[in-house]
Amino acid sequence: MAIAQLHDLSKVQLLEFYRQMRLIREFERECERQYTRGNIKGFLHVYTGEEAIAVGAISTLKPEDYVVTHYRDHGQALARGMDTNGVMAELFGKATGVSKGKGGSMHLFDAHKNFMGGYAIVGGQLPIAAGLALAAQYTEQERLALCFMGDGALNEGEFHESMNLAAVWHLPMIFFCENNLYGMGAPSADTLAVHQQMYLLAEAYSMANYRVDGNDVLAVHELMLEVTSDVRGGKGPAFIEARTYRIQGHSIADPANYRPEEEVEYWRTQDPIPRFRELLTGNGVASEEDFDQIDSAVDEEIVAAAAFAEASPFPEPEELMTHVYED
Amino acid sequence: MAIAQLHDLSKVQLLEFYRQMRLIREFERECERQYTRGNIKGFLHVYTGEEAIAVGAISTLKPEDYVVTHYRDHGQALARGMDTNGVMAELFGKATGVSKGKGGSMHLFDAHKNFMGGYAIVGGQLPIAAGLALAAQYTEQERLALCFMGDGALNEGEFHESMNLAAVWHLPMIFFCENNLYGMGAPSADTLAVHQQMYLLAEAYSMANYRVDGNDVLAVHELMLEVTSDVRGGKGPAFIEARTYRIQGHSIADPANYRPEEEVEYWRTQDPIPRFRELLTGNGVASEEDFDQIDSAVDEEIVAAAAFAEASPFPEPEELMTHVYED
Amino acid sequence: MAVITYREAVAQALRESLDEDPRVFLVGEDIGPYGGAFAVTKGFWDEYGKRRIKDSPLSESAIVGAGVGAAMAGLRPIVELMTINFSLLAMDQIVNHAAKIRYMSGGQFSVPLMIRTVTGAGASVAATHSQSFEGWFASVPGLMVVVPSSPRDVLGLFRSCRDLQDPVVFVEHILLYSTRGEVSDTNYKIPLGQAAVTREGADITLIGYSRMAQVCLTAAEELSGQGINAEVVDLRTLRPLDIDTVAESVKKTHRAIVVEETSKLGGFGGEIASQIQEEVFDYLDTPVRRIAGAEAPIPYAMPLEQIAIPSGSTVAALARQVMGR
Amino acid sequence: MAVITYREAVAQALRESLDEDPRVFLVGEDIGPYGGAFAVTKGFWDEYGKRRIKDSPLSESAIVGAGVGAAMAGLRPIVELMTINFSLLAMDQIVNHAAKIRYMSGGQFSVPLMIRTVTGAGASVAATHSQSFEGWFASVPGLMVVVPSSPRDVLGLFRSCRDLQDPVVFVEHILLYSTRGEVSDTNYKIPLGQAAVTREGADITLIGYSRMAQVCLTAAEELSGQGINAEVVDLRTLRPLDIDTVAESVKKTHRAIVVEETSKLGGFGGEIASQIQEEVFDYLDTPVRRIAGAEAPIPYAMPLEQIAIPSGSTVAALARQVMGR
Ligand SMILES: Cc1ncc(C[n+]2csc(CCOP(=O)(O)OP(=O)(O)O)c2C)c(N)n1
Ligand SMILES: Cc1ncc(C[n+]2csc(CCOP(=O)(O)OP(=O)(O)O)c2C)c(N)n1
Ligand SMILES: [Mg+2]
Ligand SMILES: [Mg+2]
Repeated sequence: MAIAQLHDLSKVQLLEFYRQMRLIREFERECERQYTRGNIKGFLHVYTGEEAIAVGAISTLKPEDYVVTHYRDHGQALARGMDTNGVMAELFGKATGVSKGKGGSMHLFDAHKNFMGGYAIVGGQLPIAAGLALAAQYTEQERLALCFMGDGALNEGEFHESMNLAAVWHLPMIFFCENNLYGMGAPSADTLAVHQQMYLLAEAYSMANYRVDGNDVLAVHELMLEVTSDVRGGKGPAFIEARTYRIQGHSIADPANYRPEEEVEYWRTQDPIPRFRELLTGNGVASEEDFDQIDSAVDEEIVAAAAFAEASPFPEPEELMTHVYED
Repeated sequence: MAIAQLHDLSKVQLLEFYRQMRLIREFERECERQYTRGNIKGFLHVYTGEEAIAVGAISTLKPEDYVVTHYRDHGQALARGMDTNGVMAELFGKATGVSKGKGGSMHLFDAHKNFMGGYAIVGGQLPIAAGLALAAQYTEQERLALCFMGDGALNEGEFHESMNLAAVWHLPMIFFCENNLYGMGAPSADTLAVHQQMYLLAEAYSMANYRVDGNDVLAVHELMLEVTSDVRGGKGPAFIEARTYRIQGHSIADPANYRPEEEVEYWRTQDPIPRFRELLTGNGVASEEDFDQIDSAVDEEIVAAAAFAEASPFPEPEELMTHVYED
Repeated sequence: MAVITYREAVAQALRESLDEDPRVFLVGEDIGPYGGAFAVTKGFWDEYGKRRIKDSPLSESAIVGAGVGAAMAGLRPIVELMTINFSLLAMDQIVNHAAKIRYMSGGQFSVPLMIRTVTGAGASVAATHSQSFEGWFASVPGLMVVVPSSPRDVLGLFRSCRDLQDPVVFVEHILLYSTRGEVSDTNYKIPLGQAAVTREGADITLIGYSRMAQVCLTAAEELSGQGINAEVVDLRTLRPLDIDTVAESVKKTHRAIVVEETSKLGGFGGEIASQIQEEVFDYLDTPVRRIAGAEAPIPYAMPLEQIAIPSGSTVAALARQVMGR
Repeated sequence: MAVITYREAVAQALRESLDEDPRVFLVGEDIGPYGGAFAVTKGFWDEYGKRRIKDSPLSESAIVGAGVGAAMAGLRPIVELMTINFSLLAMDQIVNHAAKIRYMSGGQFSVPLMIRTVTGAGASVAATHSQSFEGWFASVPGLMVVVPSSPRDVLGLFRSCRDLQDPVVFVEHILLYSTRGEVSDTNYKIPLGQAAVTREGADITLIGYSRMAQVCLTAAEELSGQGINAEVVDLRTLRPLDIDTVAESVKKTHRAIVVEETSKLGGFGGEIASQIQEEVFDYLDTPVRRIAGAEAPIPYAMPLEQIAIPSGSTVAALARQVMGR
C-alpha cells in the first residue's frame, strides 16, 4: 500500500475514501437484494471489488472535470457524489431517478456533477469522452475528461480511433482501463494480444501510460494526482491500467464458474476495503469506532435509498414521449 | 539497393520485375488518357510510383496464397498476373471486364488468381483478409493472406480489430502498409500519432514487424521472402511498412498542390523504375536492348488492352439483376 | 413430435450444422465457456472444442469481416452478434462487404455467411439494448433476412439457410428464447420467402413477424371472444418477402393491420402496408393500418416500456376500431 | 436574388455558421487543405484556421462521437462524413449515442450536433460508394433528417437546423452539387417538417426528395407535353415528415407516385405510400405507386447504373400508366 500518501492526507479524507468504498459495496449488495425482489430489472452489473478505482481516481478531479464511464457505472456515480437515493431510484425505474427512470442501471447521467454518462455499448463512451476533452481544449478551459473503460473495450475499434484522435489532437483526457481480467466470461488472455503489457497499446499512440494496483485506493489516488496535473499542464492525453478483479459474475445472472477457484480465492485476499481498513488501523490513523460509525451511517443511507426508491412513483405514461427531442 | 538479391535472382526474373513495374506504370498512364477521353469514369486512383511494392511482394507468393488490397488496386492486380485486357475492360465498364464491368476500378477480383478483391472502404479489407487466413488455418492448408492497405487505413477501427484478431488467433497473414505519406490530402503526420514509428502499431499486438524501402523492388522482394517463410512456418501474422510516394494526386481529380515542391522533387529521384533499371545496367545484368525489347512489348500490350476494352460491348441490361444472389 | 424451447431449437439447428458439415464453425463473443449471452451455445465448447467454437474478442466488425473472408474461401462460418444493437458496429462489413462481394466480383465469389443475432425490446435493458434493425438489413440487396417466431420455424428456416450461397441475417428474438413449441422429428425444411397463415379468419388480417407474430395470435384470441375472426400471417422472412400470401389473405378479409415492434416512421411495416395496397387495392374496405413501437427510444422503466411496444390488447383494440366495433 | 450552385449554398451556410457562432467548428476528413472531397470547404482552412476547421484522421466513429461529446459540452460541432456510405462505420455513435443521450439522461443533456454527409448514386463509383441511407436515419427517434434538393432549400433548411438542440443528419446529394438555383439575399429560413409543392398540377402527385425531387420535376415537364398535369411534392425533410402537404395534394389529384433512389424493398418510400393510403384512402382513384432503385447493388458500368435508378422518363412512363394513357 502507498504509505506515502498516508502522511499527506488528512484523517478526514482517508476516512472519506473508506466511506465511499463502503457505500459502493453496500449499495451493490442492496441492488442484488432488490434485483431478486424484482424491484430492479434487466441487466445488473455490480462494481464489487473495484471500489478503490472509482474512489481513488475521482477524488482527484475538480467539479468542472468530466467523468465518462461504461455500463458498470454505479461505483463511479457514487464516487462522483451523485445522490444515492436518485441512483437507487433510477435502478428501480422510478420518476425520482437521476434520469427519471428512463436510462436505468447502465445509463446513469448527472449534469450537476458533470457525470456525462454510463454507456452500455462497449467502447462507445471513448469517442464521446474525446469530444468533451475537445470542447475543453476548444474553449480553452482547464478541464479534463476522465474516461473509464473495461479491459474488454480495448478490443473495440472505437478504442483505437479514440486513442489516436486524442493523441493527434493532444486532448486533455485520461483513458482509465479497469482491468478486471475478464470481459464477461472471456479472460483478456484470450481476447487481447498484449493483455500482459497493455501499456503497449498506449505506446502505439506514443501516449503517456501508467499501471497501478487497482485495489489500492491510495496508489490510485497518488497516481491520478500526478496524471491529472500533467494533463492540466498541457502534456496531452494519458492511459492508465489499473489491475483489479470482478468479485461477482459479469452480471447478476452470471455464476462465473468459468473462473479458477484459486484465482477467485487470491483476489478475495486483495479486497480493497479490508486492505485499506487494515492499513488505517495498522498505522493508527483510525480506530474500530471510526469505522463502526461510518459503517452504520452507510447502512442507514442504503436503507433510506431503498426505501426512497420503493416509495417513489413510476414515471407517468406521458414521460414515454418526453425528452425524445427538445420539449 | 539490395544488391544481395541480384546474385540469387536470375536475369529472367530480374527483367520480369522490370517488366511488371513498367507494365503497371504504362497501364496507369493509359488509364489517365482514357479517363480524359471519357472511357473510364468515376474515381481513378493510380499506383504510379508505388510499383516496386506490388511487384516485389507478390512475386514471393504461391498461386494458392490470397491477395487482398484496397481501392488503389491496379498495381497489385497486374502484379498478380491478372489479364491486362480484362482489367482495362473492367475500368471501361465492359462486359469483358474481370468482373463483367460491375465492380470497376476500385473493386477488382479474380478467383483464378486468388485475387480476393480490391476494397473501396478504407480498412474494410482487413477483417476479410483475416477471414481468409482463418480459413487457411481452419483447413490446415499452407496458404497465407497478403493484405495491402494504405497508411490512412491505420486510422480506422477495423485496423485495430483485425490486427488484434490476427495476433490472438495466430493467423497466417501479412499486413502490408503502403505508406505513401498521404491519405488523400492529409499527411499522415497530421492523422497518425506514430506516423514516424508505425512499427509501434504492430508492437501493440506483439506482432512481428518490418520496415522497408518501398521504392526498392529487390528490398521488398527480399524481405517478403523472409516474412512469407516465417508465416508459412507458423510464426503467426506480420506487419510490414513500406515507405513510398504517390507520384500523382490522390485521384485523377486531385492536382495535389498541397504537397511541398521539394518533397515531390525528392521523391521523383526515388522513382523505383529508373532506380531498378540503373541498378541492372550498372551491374551489367541487363542492357539497353533488353529494356527496349520489354518496353515495346509492354507498350503493345497496353495498346492492345485499350483496343480490346474499347471494342468490347457494355453489359446487357439483364446483367443489372444477375449476381445479386446465386443465380 | 417434441416440445422444445426456441432456444433449444436454435441450439439443435447449430448442432446439426456442426455435426453434418465440417465447413461449419461458430464465431462469437462469449459463445465458448460462457455458453453465449443467452445460453444458446451452452455446452458447445466442451462438445466441439475451440477449433469450431471460436470465442472472439469484442470486435464486431472484425468477426463479421472474418466470417466474410472465410465464407469467400469456401467455409460456412456462423457468426453470432450478441445482440442486433451491436450490429451497428459491424454495419460496414455486413452492408458494404458481405452483401456486395458477389455482385462486385461479377459472380466470381459468393459469401455463404450466416450472421445470427438477437433483436427486440421488452427486457428492461433500455434504449441502447432494445432495438430492432432487421428492417434495415431487409432493405439491402444481397442479404437475406430471417425472422422466426417459433421453435418450429427456427429449425425449418435454419436448415434452408444452410443450402444458401448468400449471406443471411438470422434474427432471434430476446423474449422468445424461453417460449415452447412443437417440432416434428423429421428433417423438415421451411423455404425462405414463404409466409405462414398461423391462424385462419375471415374478418381481418393481422400481419407480423418474430415476436409480433405471436402478439398477433394473442390479439386474435382476444378478438375471437368478441366475435371478430382474425386471420394471422407470420412473414417468417423479410427478404425475400412473401407478399402473395399476405395479399391472398387480405383479398379474403378486406382489412389489414401490420404490426411491428420498432418505431413506426420508416419501419418495415410501411413496406408491407404499401405493397398490400398496391397489390389488392380494390379488395380493401378500409386503409391498411399499422401499429408499431412508440416514436421514442425504449425507456428503462417497465411501465413505460410496456406501453412503448404493441401488445395483444392494443392490437386487438385497433382491430375492433377497424371493424367499426 | 442571386443564382448559386448547391455546393456554394452549403459553403455559404457553413460560413454563416462559423461567422455568427463561435461555438461552431467543423470536423471532417480532408475538409482542410484539400478543401473537402467535393470542394465544399475549399478555402475554409485559410479563412478560419485549423482551430475551427479540423482535418481529422480516417476515423468515422471517433469523429462523430467527438462531435457528440463536444455538443454535450455546449458547442455546435458540424461533422462531415465524406459520404453516407462511410456512415456505416459511425452508425453506433449516430444511432446508439447521438440519438439517445437526451432521452436516456432524462433530458439532462442535449446533443446539438450536425452531421453533414453526401448521398446518392449516378456518379459511376459502384456499389460501395453509391448508397442512400438517409431513410435509415429517418427511422431513428432522436434524429432529424434533412434532404434538400436545391440551393434555396440548402440555405433555408441549414439555417433552421442551427436553432435546433438535437442531432441532425444533413444529407447532400453528390449529383446536385453543381446544379444552380436562385436564392434570396434575405436571411430566410425554411422550417423542418414542411414539404414544398414545387409544381402545381391537378392530375397526379409525384413525391420525391433530394435529387429525386428534381427528377419528379423533369417527369412533370415531359408529362405536361402529353396533357398530363402533374403536381410535385418535395419532402425536404424525412424526420420530421410532413405528410399533410402530401395528403392535401393527393386529395386534389387522387393519384400518387412515390419516387426514391434506393432499392424499393424496405425503402422509405414504403412509409410515404403507407401514410398516404392511411390518410386519404377515400380520395385515391388508384393505389399509390412507387418507383425506386433496382433490387441490386449499384453497378459500375454506366449503362447499367443508368437503368438502376429512376429517371424523368421512367417516372413519366409510370405516371402515364397510372393515368391509363
Ligand atoms: C459493442 C458491444 N459488444 C458487446 C456487448 C455485450 N457486453 C456487455 S459488457 C461486456 C463485457 C465487457 O467487458 P469489460 O469491458 O472488460 O468490462 P467489465 O464487464 O469487465 O467491467 C460485453 C461483451 C456490448 N454491450 N457492446
Ligand atoms: C471508411 C472510408 N473513409 C473515407 C474514404 C474516402 N477515401 C478514399 S481513399 C482515402 C484515402 C486513403 O488513404 P490511404 O489509406 O493512405 O491510401 P492511399 O490513397 O494513400 O493509397 C479516403 C479518405 C473511404 N473510401 N472509406
Ligand atoms: Mg473486464
Ligand atoms: Mg496513403
